[in-house]
Amino acid sequence: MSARLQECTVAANREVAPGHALVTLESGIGAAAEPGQFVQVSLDGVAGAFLPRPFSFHRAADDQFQLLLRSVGPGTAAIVATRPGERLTVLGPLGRGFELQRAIASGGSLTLVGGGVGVPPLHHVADFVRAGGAGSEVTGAKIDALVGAATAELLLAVDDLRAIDVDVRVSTDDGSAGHHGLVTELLHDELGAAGGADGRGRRPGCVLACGPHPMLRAVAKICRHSDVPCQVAMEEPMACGYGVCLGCAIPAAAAPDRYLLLCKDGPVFDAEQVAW
Amino acid sequence: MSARLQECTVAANREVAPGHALVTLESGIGAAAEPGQFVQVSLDGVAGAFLPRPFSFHRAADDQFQLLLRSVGPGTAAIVATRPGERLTVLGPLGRGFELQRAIASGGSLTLVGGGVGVPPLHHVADFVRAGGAGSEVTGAKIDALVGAATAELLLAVDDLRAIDVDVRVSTDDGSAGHHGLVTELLHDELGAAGGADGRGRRPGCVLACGPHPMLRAVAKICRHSDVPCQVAMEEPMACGYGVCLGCAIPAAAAPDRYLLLCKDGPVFDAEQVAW
Amino acid sequence: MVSGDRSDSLATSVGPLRLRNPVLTASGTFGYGQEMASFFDVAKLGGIVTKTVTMRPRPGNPTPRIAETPAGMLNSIGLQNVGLDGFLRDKLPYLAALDTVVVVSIMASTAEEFGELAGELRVEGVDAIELNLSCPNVSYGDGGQHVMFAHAPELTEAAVAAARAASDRPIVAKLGPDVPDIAALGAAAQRGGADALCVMNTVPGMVIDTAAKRPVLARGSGGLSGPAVRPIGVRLVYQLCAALSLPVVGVGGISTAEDALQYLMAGAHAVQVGTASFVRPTAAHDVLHGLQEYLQDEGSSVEALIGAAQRKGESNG
Amino acid sequence: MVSGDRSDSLATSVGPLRLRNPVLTASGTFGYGQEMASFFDVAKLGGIVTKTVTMRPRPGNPTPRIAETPAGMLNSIGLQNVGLDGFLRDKLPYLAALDTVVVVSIMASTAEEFGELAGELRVEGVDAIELNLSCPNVSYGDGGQHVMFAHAPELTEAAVAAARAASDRPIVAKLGPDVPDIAALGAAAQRGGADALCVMNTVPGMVIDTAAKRPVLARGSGGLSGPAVRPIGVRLVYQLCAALSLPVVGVGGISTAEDALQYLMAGAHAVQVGTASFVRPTAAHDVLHGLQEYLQDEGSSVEALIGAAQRKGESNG
Ligand SMILES: Cc1cc2nc3c(=O)[nH]c(=O)nc-3n(C[C@H](O)[C@H](O)[C@H](O)COP(=O)(O)OP(=O)(O)OC[C@H]3O[C@@H](n4cnc5c(N)ncnc54)[C@H](O)[C@@H]3O)c2cc1C
Ligand SMILES: Cc1cc2nc3c(=O)[nH]c(=O)nc-3n(C[C@H](O)[C@H](O)[C@H](O)COP(=O)(O)OP(=O)(O)OC[C@H]3O[C@@H](n4cnc5c(N)ncnc54)[C@H](O)[C@@H]3O)c2cc1C
Ligand SMILES: Cc1cc2nc3c(=O)[nH]c(=O)nc-3n(C[C@H](O)[C@H](O)[C@H](O)COP(=O)(O)O)c2cc1C
Ligand SMILES: Cc1cc2nc3c(=O)[nH]c(=O)nc-3n(C[C@H](O)[C@H](O)[C@H](O)COP(=O)(O)O)c2cc1C
Ligand code: FES
Ligand code: FES
Repeated sequence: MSARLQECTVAANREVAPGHALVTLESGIGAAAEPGQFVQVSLDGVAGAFLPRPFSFHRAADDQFQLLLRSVGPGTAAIVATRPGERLTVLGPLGRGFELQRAIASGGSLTLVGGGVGVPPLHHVADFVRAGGAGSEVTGAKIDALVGAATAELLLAVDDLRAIDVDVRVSTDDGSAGHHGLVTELLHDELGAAGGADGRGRRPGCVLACGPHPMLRAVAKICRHSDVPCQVAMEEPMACGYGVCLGCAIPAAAAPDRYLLLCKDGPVFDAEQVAW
Repeated sequence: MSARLQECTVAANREVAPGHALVTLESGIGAAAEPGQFVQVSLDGVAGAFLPRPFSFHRAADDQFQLLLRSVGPGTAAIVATRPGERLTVLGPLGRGFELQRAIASGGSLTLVGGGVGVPPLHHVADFVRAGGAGSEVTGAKIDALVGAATAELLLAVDDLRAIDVDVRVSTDDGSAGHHGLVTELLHDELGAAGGADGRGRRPGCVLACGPHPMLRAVAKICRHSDVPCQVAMEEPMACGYGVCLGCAIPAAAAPDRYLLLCKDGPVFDAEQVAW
Repeated sequence: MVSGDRSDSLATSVGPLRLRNPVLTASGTFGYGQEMASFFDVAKLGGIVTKTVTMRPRPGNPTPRIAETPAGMLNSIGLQNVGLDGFLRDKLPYLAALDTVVVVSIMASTAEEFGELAGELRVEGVDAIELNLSCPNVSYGDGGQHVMFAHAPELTEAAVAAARAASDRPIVAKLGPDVPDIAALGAAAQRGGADALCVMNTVPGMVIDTAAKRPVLARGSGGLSGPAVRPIGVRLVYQLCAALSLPVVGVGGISTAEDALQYLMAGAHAVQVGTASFVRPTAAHDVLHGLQEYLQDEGSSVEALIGAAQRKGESNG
Repeated sequence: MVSGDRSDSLATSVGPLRLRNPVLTASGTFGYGQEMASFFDVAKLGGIVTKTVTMRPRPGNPTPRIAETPAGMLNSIGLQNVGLDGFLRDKLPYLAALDTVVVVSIMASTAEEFGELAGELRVEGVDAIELNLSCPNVSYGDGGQHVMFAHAPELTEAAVAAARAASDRPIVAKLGPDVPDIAALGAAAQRGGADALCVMNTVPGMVIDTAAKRPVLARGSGGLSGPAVRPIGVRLVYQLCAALSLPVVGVGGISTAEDALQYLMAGAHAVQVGTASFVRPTAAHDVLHGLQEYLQDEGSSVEALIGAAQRKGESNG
């Protein structure tokens, strides 16, 4: 399960939304990957992308894995521009993923909450569970997903999720699809506005979330309020990605001056571990 | 005639020898270009190619120009890898080219001496003369070319030169084509081993040379010995390319601590101007 | 004026020097202005700083003088310049006729000579004097002593004081990066009577040609510039502005408006664009244009941005 | 041993410390060795320098601690480490069992404390001590005085002398770049009894987040490392080796064998690979492998290359 450094060939690369690419890489790196884990992609030859760039697995099989990424700067732009046959140097799998056994053991369904390019690790969760990766007894577990984006065309992976029997509700900032507002409002609604009580007769066993920091903070708060276990996949500037530079510190809930390492202790944390 | 900064579209790019590309750029920059002048190609987005890279014109027309270049490092590799439709930022035309009027006015034929990727500016000379760029009365002037390379497959533009009625003799370091040895040996032979006397009844009006520094030094020496005028297109690390950084200094023959600027006073110099 | 209604939002001042916008060019990277006129209207800039002028013409250092480095370059030009007389005769008239601020950079090997040069430059068309106290590419001192003015507070103070005494023009002291405590040098310049500081000159560096087993530059070492060193310059400006009241001009690795904003927010009252002009001759123009757009979008002004990133009340310990 | 017949051509020594090859890892970029073992056989390296150890555990600085820069990065980790006891208990046993040289980096806020730490490290498995006199990311002095040891010759000398007195291990003094005269610091370390110098630590720098109008790093400034600063490190090594007889370990921006050769030819007896490991965890291994190939092709040896680019007899004026 330890990380490998590998030159991977781009098998496919297609635009799935404006500025978003789904990149398929030929590699065995994904074989042992758990949802929530990530890879570091080296972009040595690209000016302005000196450090490797981290991306969650979107889907992982024995001989291929997929990244779903948004072009936001020189590094992501270079990856989005790759063509089949080109090669990328990738290190992975890295970090600690979602504790799916625990999430599922706690009973009930899983609720995935994803904002923007926070969707990939959650898609990996659903894909992994359906494929029996979390144990065949839970392969058919109920999975809900709340997916938010700025506009309808930026909602990611919704069809893919529905195709594997995930119950998806969406929200958009501009109201162009689904709920007009924040994805956390959908969650609030789902867990019951009053907190303990359950708005719609459903109570997820666990909430798994990934997205911008303010979104995760809100998700953590809603879950705590509703007493639902919550795991979050976070982001933080990283250098090495494997625990030696100590750059990716996240303040721990336990003590204000104790730090968790995003790349080693995370990127997935129990929401209660983090000092929000 | 002053230089322009322009984003140019790559119209074509093909490999003409192993590691060598002939790149056609759509641009009006070449319209006023004189043989021996050059362009600076910006490679901003390429790590390891911070400064722009200088290249001679290989061929220049009103709406297109061509570069012939060899991949030797990150900058040239990036240009060689461009595909039609991509864009490159180019500054040009820059510098002072060959003084063709003077070369031709001195009577007799032109002898071009090119080593390796020194061929492009000489090809431009021949192309320019044949097209009447140096004045229609000399369009049919006799032009000889001595072209040297490491191996036969690296001899550049020989067919193109022959196609425009240039008399080409070649040399290779490994003897795989033409004279087995240095191109300067061909020149020595051509100008007559004894110096003043003329080995084959021919005496060029002027020698125009481009290639590695040691080759140019040897050419200058042979020409001086034979009392044949000689113009050389030189290289030197450059930053700006247009005369303000003062980085591209070349010691002048006139005084040991006086410098010529490669990018402004050159890249073509009368061989007598340079302190070899 | 750059154009448009909001152009006064670009206005700034560096001590007594009023600039219509904060974008100047860095000494040694823009010639004497004229060379650049074919690329854009150089008079639109906040100001032009000349290549450093010395009392007598200098031929400069042996060649090679340039080496590329990751995201930067080394130079060891060695202050090749036309000398004071050549400058006054051949270069100044063009500059003086431009409707923008002209800053003449000077360098000397003694404090007295700084004074002499500054005195000679009390002429029409010279709006300010920048003292190059920090060029890494020349030797210092008449007696061959190898100490850089900007390495020693007392030398800095003396050079500034000599120029101050000889000139009524605003005096800008240009410092270098390789000191433990930049504020001590800034304070020395202030004591000498400087109106402003300029930070930073190039960082001494070397590249070795491993095939030839010798330094690439004929002179051995040179000065590192370009984006690679930008974080060093921003830090120095931040430190100076936190410690002193003297206005600072920021320079080092600026090639976009975003880079210029970093310097302004660190506390600089104006910026200079250097090496970027080699990569793109319109760099200074593009930085100015980008700043203008930014200010329009933000509805802000240069003066409001200066020092915006200085964290008040928090110790940097 | 790296493999092959010519592996002795890689051998070098740093004062009394004999290394089977000149490639070490830089403090703070290779953890305590164990973290890297899954990427390659770390015992093949010339040596491993640990993350700096302090007397008591340190939590490190607030976050963000990392910012990318052109061809480099800033860090303000703030010496987060497990402390002396944690190191001896949890980290040293793994290192001690490796068949390679283990250099323990230490840092203290007073000279006496350097002595104490060095004394405590007279234990099995510790082959040498590197004194981190130049970390830009912490405050110095018990009384909150903000002077870095490597900024003042007398502090450097005192820290080295204290460690020297307390330990029989080779003492390497690690210096920083932001001084006008590196040789003065090197000479001070030599007077204190250092066996070798290590140059350089990171260069103080800052990046400003212009959207948030504050420095990216929570602490404000941090240390610049990576290829961007390599020319600065090569120059410092060259200067030190020209001025002093003490062996120097070169560090700063090394990510290929070619980069390591620059340092060796400048005069370094060994090199350390730092930030490059973040880009490619096998970087140190790759540098070593590349050096080995180079030496085979050239039929040369590390010892023959050391200082090859020092130009004898030519003044650097
Ligand atoms: C564990 C992890 C998993 C990730 N998974 C994905 C994914 O599956 N798909 C995807 O599109 N992106 C993902 N990201 C974010 C992705 O790494 C960044 O978008 C990328 O590094 C930006 O690189 P760039 O060179 O294109 O842009 P840059 O120029 O580096 O940055 C552009 C903008 O993005 C911000 N940014 C850069 N890096 C980060 C970061 N690590 N965290 C937060 N903001 C950042 C910058 O501040 C800047 O505003 C992930 C990040 C982490 C830490
Ligand atoms: C006026 C002029 C005209 C030129 N015309 C052509 C041309 O028509 N076709 C062509 O293929 N090349 C030409 N060159 C050379 C070309 O500019 C270099 O090959 C190119 O800059 C190398 O860039 P790089 O990033 O690929 O390699 P780098 O990594 O920059 O360099 C690779 C190798 O080439 C050497 N090198 C780099 N730049 C120069 C230079 N300016 N002079 C000499 N050696 C250098 C380096 O020392 C190194 O060994 C010309 C150079 C000049 C100055
Ligand atoms: C080729 C070159 C020549 C320079 N000449 C001078 C000079 O004559 N006087 C001076 O004060 N600074 C000189 N500098 C330093 C610049 O003015 C500037 O301080 C430095 O390059 C950092 O800014 P930059 O990174 O934007 O280039 C020179 C820099 C370069 C690159
Ligand atoms: C994230 C990080 C942490 C570092 N921690 C230490 C440290 O604990 N002690 C130390 O002496 N140097 C430390 N350094 C400095 C490096 O050892 C090295 O001197 C510097 O980074 C320059 O080398 P490089 O460019 O190869 O990284 C650290 C550098 C980085 C990037
Ligand atoms: S990114 Fe280096 S420790 Fe996490
Ligand atoms: S390259 Fe700048 S002056 Fe010639």
